[in-house]
Amino acid sequence: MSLASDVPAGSPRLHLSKDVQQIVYRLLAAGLICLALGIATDAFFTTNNILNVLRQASLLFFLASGLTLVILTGGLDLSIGANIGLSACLAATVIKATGSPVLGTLTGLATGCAIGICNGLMVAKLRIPSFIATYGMLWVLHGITYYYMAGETIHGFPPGFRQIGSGHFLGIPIPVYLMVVFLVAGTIFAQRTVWGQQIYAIGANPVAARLTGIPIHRRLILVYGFSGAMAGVASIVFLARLNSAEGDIGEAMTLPAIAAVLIGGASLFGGIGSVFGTFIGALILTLVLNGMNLLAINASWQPLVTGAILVFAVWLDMYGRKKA
Amino acid sequence: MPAVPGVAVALVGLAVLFAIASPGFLSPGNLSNILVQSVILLLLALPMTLIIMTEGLDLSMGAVLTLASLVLALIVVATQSLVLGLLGAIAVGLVFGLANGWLVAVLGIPPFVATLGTLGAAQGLALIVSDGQSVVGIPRFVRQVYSGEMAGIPTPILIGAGFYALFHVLLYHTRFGTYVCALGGNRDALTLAGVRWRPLLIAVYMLGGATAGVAALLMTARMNAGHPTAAIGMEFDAIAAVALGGTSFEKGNGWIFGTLLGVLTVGVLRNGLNLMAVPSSVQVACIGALVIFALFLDGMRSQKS
Amino acid sequence: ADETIAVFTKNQTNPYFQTVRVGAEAAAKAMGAKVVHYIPTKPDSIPEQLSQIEDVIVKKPSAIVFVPVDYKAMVPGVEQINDAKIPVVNVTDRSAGGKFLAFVGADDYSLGLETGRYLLKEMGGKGNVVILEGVKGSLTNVDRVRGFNDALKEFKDVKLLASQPANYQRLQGLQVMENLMQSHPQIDGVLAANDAMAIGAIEALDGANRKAKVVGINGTKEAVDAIKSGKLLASGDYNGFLQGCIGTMVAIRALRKETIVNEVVLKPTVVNASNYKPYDVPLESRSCPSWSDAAALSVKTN
Amino acid sequence: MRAVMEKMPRLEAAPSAETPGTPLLELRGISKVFPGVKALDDVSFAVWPGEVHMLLGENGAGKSSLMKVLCGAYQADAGEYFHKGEQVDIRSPADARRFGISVIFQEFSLVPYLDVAQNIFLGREFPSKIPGLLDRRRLYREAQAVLDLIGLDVDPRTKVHSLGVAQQQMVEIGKALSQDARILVMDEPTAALSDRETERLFEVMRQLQAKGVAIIYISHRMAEVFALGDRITVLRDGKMVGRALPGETSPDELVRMMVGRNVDMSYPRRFATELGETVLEVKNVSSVNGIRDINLKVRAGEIVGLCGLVGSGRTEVARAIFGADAVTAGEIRLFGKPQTGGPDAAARAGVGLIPESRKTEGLALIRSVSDNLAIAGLPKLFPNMVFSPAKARRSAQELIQRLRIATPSPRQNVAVLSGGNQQKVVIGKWLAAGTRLFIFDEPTRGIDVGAKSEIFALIDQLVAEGAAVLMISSEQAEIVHVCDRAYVMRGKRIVGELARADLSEENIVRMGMHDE
Ligand SMILES: Nc1ncnc2c1ncn2[C@@H]1O[C@H](COP(=O)(O)OP(=O)(O)OP(=O)(O)O)[C@@H](O)[C@H]1O
Ligand SMILES: Nc1ncnc2c1ncn2[C@@H]1O[C@H](COP(=O)(O)OP(=O)(O)OP(=O)(O)O)[C@@H](O)[C@H]1O
Ligand SMILES: [Mg+2]
Ligand SMILES: [Mg+2]
Repeated sequence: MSLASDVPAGSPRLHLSKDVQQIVYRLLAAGLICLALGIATDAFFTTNNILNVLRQASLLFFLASGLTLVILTGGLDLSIGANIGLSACLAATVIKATGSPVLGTLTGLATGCAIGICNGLMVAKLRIPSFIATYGMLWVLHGITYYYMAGETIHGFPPGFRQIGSGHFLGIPIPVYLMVVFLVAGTIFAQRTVWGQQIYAIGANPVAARLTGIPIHRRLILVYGFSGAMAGVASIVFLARLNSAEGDIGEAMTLPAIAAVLIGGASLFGGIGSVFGTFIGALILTLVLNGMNLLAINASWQPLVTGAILVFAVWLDMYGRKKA
Repeated sequence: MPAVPGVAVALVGLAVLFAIASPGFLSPGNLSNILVQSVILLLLALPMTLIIMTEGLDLSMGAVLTLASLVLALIVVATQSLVLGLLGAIAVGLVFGLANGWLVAVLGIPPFVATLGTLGAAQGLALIVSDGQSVVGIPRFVRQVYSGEMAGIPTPILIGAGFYALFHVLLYHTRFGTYVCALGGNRDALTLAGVRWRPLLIAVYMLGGATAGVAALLMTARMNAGHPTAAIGMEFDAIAAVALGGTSFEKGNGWIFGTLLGVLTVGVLRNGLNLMAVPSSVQVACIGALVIFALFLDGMRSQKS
Repeated sequence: ADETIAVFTKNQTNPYFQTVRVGAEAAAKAMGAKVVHYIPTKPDSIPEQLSQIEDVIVKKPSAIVFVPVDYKAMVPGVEQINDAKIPVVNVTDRSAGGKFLAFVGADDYSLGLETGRYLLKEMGGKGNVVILEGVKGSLTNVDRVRGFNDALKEFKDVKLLASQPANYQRLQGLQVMENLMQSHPQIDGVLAANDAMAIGAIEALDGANRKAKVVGINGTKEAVDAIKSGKLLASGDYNGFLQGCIGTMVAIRALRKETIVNEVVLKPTVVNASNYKPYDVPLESRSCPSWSDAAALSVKTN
Repeated sequence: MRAVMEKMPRLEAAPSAETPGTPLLELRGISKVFPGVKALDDVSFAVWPGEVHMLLGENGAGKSSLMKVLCGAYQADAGEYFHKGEQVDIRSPADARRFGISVIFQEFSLVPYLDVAQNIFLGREFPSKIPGLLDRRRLYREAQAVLDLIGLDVDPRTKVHSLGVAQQQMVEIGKALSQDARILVMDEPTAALSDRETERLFEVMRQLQAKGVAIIYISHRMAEVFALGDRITVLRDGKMVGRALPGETSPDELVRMMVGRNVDMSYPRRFATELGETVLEVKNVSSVNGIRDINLKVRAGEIVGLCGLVGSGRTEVARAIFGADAVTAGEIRLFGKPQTGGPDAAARAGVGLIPESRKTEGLALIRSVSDNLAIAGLPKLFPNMVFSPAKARRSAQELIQRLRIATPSPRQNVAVLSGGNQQKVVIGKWLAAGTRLFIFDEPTRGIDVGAKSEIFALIDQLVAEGAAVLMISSEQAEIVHVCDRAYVMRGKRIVGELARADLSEENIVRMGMHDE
């Protein structure tokens, strides 16, 4: 049974605007940070800086958007960072060896996707808890990547390829377009397709979902495969932006990606969350880094400030949604 | 728990494998090595088991350990008193535990995010109090805590055994333990039984903090220094050991002996691979494969029943 | 001979340590010994390196070539090696305690100082600079940044705009640089505590069509390429290959009761457009110097 | 059911007058509003020592809410409490315990990974002589005593998550009984129980009553009302609509009070005369969950019952047919084709399973009524895979009306629906899925009398349209009334088949209980 205080209950009067309200409250947290930064430094509210923040958020968002679906099913994918590392290194090798960015891109995407599908198989078919399956996968991938790269880097890619990461179109960076595409596609997939609904249902109650005839194995494999493929996408944009691949490039991104999803309002227990929320989460994390750099906050203080803002942003979002 | 859990199979299998492959493995010295090396991780994994049983998570543990270790080092260097230093370290742990518990239980912030936030805070404070430098000049008697012996048994093993016993009793023989299980399994059941769950949940996180404080003593004694990045990321090892031991992330399904086995399995694996001089990149992959394998066994079993 | 040399390095991710390992292997191969590497699976992990020492002592290698993950925190580990009576050579970071056959290294402080000086000189002693720091709290970072700052003190007309952490990560180097460019319209120089961040910063500058002189540290292959193409001004190097070579040679010679040196402090080299040639050779095809050349670098000889 | 009732002596009604002195506990003017629902509206309610007070009402009438207010789990928006005539405050379950109130909740309040004994004594652990520690031997001793009292044959060290629904319900009962309560609230305690457990429970109730315990009893089973009740209170739409004494009223009158109109409780059926193709054929099937050599057949246009005692293996048969448990031997044919896949394959073939545990197996509690109703029918409703929330809500709206689900809106969170309405949602989700073979496992658990006959009418209509039904029910009366024929199970096997003509409660009991 549930006690009244713990149950989010909807009132019919607010229903029409409830979804909108949730978005508003989520944006509020990001908005407040923007406002504070805008007041603190003139450099913040410039077109350049906004585009800059968006472009920086895009990499994190690619990773986090795939992860959102995994978390919606009540799982977790800890291997995405390591996945980026291996996908990028293989893609880079192929580009170097064949001179063809297309082949390289395909390699990166395929590697990412294959790793994701392995995760999915382990979680769905072998029934290994996702935390462990992907944690194990993380180590396996690191091992392979370190062995393969032996501390070296691969760098120098064709300019055409590099457009994906550092090019502009109509003054707006290409990764930002890509981000919008994935934001829209991800939102439509999650909210407006049968598969998306089934993914929510699996996260909300896997037992009930199975007994409702949802093919949970296939959906789980799909979701992990998708998360892996998004890591592949991130690895390609990464290569294109940084013009270089090394084994540990993704390592520092796993935790922020999970954080972005959770700041975006998702629950680790599944069934709650949205791709748009994740976008806001990625934005908040990026804004915090941007702000600290703009204000040149002392390096020692940065983890502390980040932590405090994180907790505050999530609290605000939750508080707001409780009110809504 | 299944009759023979995967983690036990993995542990025994590895031990046999290494005993055959590497002559030094079964020497008393090496076995005591493995145990001693596992103690700090065990001290984090024990409370982590309880926290995970409440459907929680504590990502701040490694950073809190680090901060506590620095505070301990600073206090010991200043006062030459081990007791004061330890109290300081435990106090740091308790304060962070309280903060974690308060964020999770009272403000209702998801544990992952809440403790990620305090992780940042602890890491930042560690950098600030140490100015990014190691703290050295730790007196000899602190080192004794790690390298000393009692009745021929290394002190860390005694401490580890003591804490294991403590947590075992706490979980299975006290009210607190029963309630920990209920916190994850069905919080409403506690409320209906007239038990206030929020203070309990806070207590669980504080217990984690305090134990991290004790682990900080061992860590400081081991390094003979306080270091601002010493235990960063250790919480993930602890979480993995707990999961390896068969504790699940939902519904308060935990097993403290499994955690012990999980910690030992990781210890044996790393030690054995080092003895066999397996290259680091292959070691990394082996750790991953083992972790998957152990849980795969459990998965197979649960599929059958 | 059948000596086994255990080589301890800090991580598998930093190309610098790869050069140390390759150097050690080259030396061992030349002298007919065997090398086994011990690298923490988690980069720069103090507890892990301590555990590895304990595990290795069980195996009793002939000698150890040791790069401490942290020069202070690893002292108990060194003492354990001493207690086990295994000869050990200290490479790269000078350990704060323990007994060593020899120290072979270059210190991060002078590396930072020299590299910083070079950039500031090239800037004509004036302009605005930013520092990209490595992992806060890691020893290399502390010393390199201290070196940068001391170099800055020598050039009164150079203004330090910001000193921000990018954790030795390429992506963060890029992003932090992008952010810094937003609030600072004029940046003339970038002091990065490693090459990855330096190259990230260059990408950021390129992306914004801005120019600044950038220096990094480590003298990696990638940095040399960037120097060749004129994108990177210079990279400080303390020659990991040579350190690996000499450290291992000392260890083996000591085992064979040959003469050794007990202190080799390599002078940092600032690799730039005029002197990059020797660095442009693939690692595998480099070879260790002869013992007499190596001994000539020593500060004191036994 | 009826067999049990007849064996039982009529209880002595303790106080017989309309107002027999000071009540033990009295609630006055209780109101409770949830967003969109006025769950309780100025309700007054009183219990006297030694009586069994029946609380009746439709699904969603507010019975459970009233009890939660009574035990402090909910805070009333308005109202007063009187204990033995003195005004008191009950703000939390802890307060309620002090007044000797103990509750058997409709939704279980058990902790899955604690064992039976720990659950029974949760919050009341026994300290041992060593301070801080627990006396575990005493715990299991006392727990065994409680289990003996309620006649539950399980090891007190069993973790409750491994128990079936019925056993969990018994543990829940044991938990409440062990509290030395002076006021005992039982919210549909027998909904999950079969006759044997029910009988045992009634015995215990009689003993408690003799000791002067006041019992508040909520049930949708009319027979129980008259067999047990000393006094009746009826709620409708959150309001108190009537009080009655069992001797002075009739089932029809009570139902009229509850529903506000006449309801036919006889479940009329047009029994099948012509049957269609064989939709389900089970041949010599055994499954991982222990059922052995199961043979059965269901044809389009018929309702087939599956009866037996708790633990006889009915649920396992249902799960095996649906592909939820792996089959170890034998063959299952659905619509003529062998079924080898999992539940998804079965669902695609046109089978729907209404599981026995709505909370754990039937509903996504964090999602809305509309989401839950749509989930099984997604592929049918949206054949081109494009999901439209508006269309899903419209379809949900239809089902809400068809099944009379009491919810303020399709967007309401399903967790806050009343028990019976949740059950209707579980049934409803298959109606949108184009299902042709329904497997109902205790479909009417917790459903009120009015709704029950509506659901049976619905089933009748489905069958008339060519669907087939396999129905498991612990209420044998239902099976007898509704089924064309029935299989009886015992000890994980099918021990017999009863044709329509032989279908009677006696026959079922005789077959199912034989040589136990
Ligand atoms: N926590 C809550 N939040 C919102 N609405 C609630 C909550 N609890 C109950 N309700 C609503 O209050 C009404 C009364 O519910 P209650 O559970 O008391 O019904 P009931 O009489 O016990 O029905 P049933 O016989 O089906 O169990 C229902 O409409 C239900 O949806
Ligand atoms: N002989 C027994 N005594 C007690 N419990 C039993 C016995 N046999 C089975 N059980 C347990 O009873 C629970 C419910 O039984 P099961 O689901 O097999 O039968 P069922 O006929 O579907 O019963 P139900 O009336 O609950 O639907 C299961 O958890 C099972 O393990
Ligand atoms: Mg109810
Ligand atoms: Mg059943």
